[in-house]
Amino acid sequence: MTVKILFFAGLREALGTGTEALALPDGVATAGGLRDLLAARGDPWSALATTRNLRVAVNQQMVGLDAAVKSGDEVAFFPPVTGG
Amino acid sequence: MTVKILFFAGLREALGTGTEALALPDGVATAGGLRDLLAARGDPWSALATTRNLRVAVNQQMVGLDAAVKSGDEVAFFPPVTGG
Amino acid sequence: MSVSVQQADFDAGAEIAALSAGRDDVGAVASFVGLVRADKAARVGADGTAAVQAMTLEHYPGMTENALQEIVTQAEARWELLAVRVIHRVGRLLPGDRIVFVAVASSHRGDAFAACEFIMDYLKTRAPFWKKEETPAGGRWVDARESDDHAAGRWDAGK
Amino acid sequence: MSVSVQQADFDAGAEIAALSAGRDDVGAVASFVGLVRADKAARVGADGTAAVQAMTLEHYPGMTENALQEIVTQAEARWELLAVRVIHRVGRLLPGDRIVFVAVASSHRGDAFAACEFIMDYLKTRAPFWKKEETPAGGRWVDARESDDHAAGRWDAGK
Repeated sequence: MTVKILFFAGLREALGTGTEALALPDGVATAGGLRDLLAARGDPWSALATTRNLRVAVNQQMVGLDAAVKSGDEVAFFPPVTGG
Repeated sequence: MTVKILFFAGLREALGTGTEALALPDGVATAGGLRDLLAARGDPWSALATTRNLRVAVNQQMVGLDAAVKSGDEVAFFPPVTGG
Repeated sequence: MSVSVQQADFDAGAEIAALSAGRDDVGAVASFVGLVRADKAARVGADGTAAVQAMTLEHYPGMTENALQEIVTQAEARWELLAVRVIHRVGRLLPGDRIVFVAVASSHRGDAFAACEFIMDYLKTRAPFWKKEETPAGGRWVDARESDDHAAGRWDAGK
Repeated sequence: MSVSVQQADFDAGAEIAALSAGRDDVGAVASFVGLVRADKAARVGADGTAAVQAMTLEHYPGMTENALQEIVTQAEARWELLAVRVIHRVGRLLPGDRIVFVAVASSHRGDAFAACEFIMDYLKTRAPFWKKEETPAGGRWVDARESDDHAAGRWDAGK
């Protein structure tokens, strides 16, 4: 079982990808932990750490970075929304 | 020179007329004075005294009953408005 | 700004589109359509039939148009508006018929919403229109509602 | 209630009419249309040309529709509503194009206005859409605005 990770808007462009499937390593149990894991890959992934007011959704619900993440979840990272 | 008097809605129906031209008698100088003069005619004109929250417009501007009225003016009496 | 008092129905979509046609600075159009309600519960129709079968709207020709213009001018002084359209129907209308239309175009939605609601609140208490309902029990002139005075009064408090 | 995320344009008049079609209890329909502004002054077009030449809207398929439904459900819990319609366009749009439509039908105008503005305020801050502008200087993602957070926050204070 993996985690499906999605990126949107400016973050998607900065990373050069909109989606990734990742086997969740031991010790990563929150959205914030996953963000840190990805950002530690270095450029361009550090954009995950530098994006202002980074938002996260787990299973399509907006949550805080302390929200739990487990295998099978869909986790999305994106900048603040600007619709309407 | 006369005053043109208009009545609307329920008041118009109660009086059986929508308009009247009247030579303003000496001593009648306000909308309230004109209202009292007309109401003193007895039924059905007393409706001018009994209509709840009677409104008055002089020259098509809503005013208070103490507003001045002079020959040549257009004076309208009506119940509170209910449009929209 | 444009104000109409008319017997004819109107096309809300065409009116909304007209406010931003040929210009690229309109970001927001807030609008309102008021309709004739059958008003089942509130009135005489205890048998469950629609209590209001029709409605006739009377106005004060000349003064009504001026009052609407004045209300729009006040709205334009309070908010940054790009275009305003007000249409009010008169004559006999049936349940479900449109009565009134207000649309306000602005660069920003806050101004458009506030001005649209302001115009409706002021129209309800300051524009000379009167409604007479036809019910199974006969005709009755609609009473002015205190809630409308309250709604209009909110804007005086510098909300 | 009905929520759509689509590339196609919409007909505001037809949507407004649909909310009260075949019923006689709707007294008020408040609606909002948001449009693409060229936004001359604020951006890079110091030469006076329209700074925003086009705009592309991205969304999160699935989550976006769910977020809009949830916002409408919240509005229905707060006010007495009879029907709600939300349409948000995605893809590439030009200045003057319609982006978003919200319409709310109620028996009373106060509920219709409040719910319509509430849905727009929440949509602006909680529905996953992102705008990228095309300008003479290149593409740029639109920044979220604090004024939108403020507008949405008003409703939490129990206004």
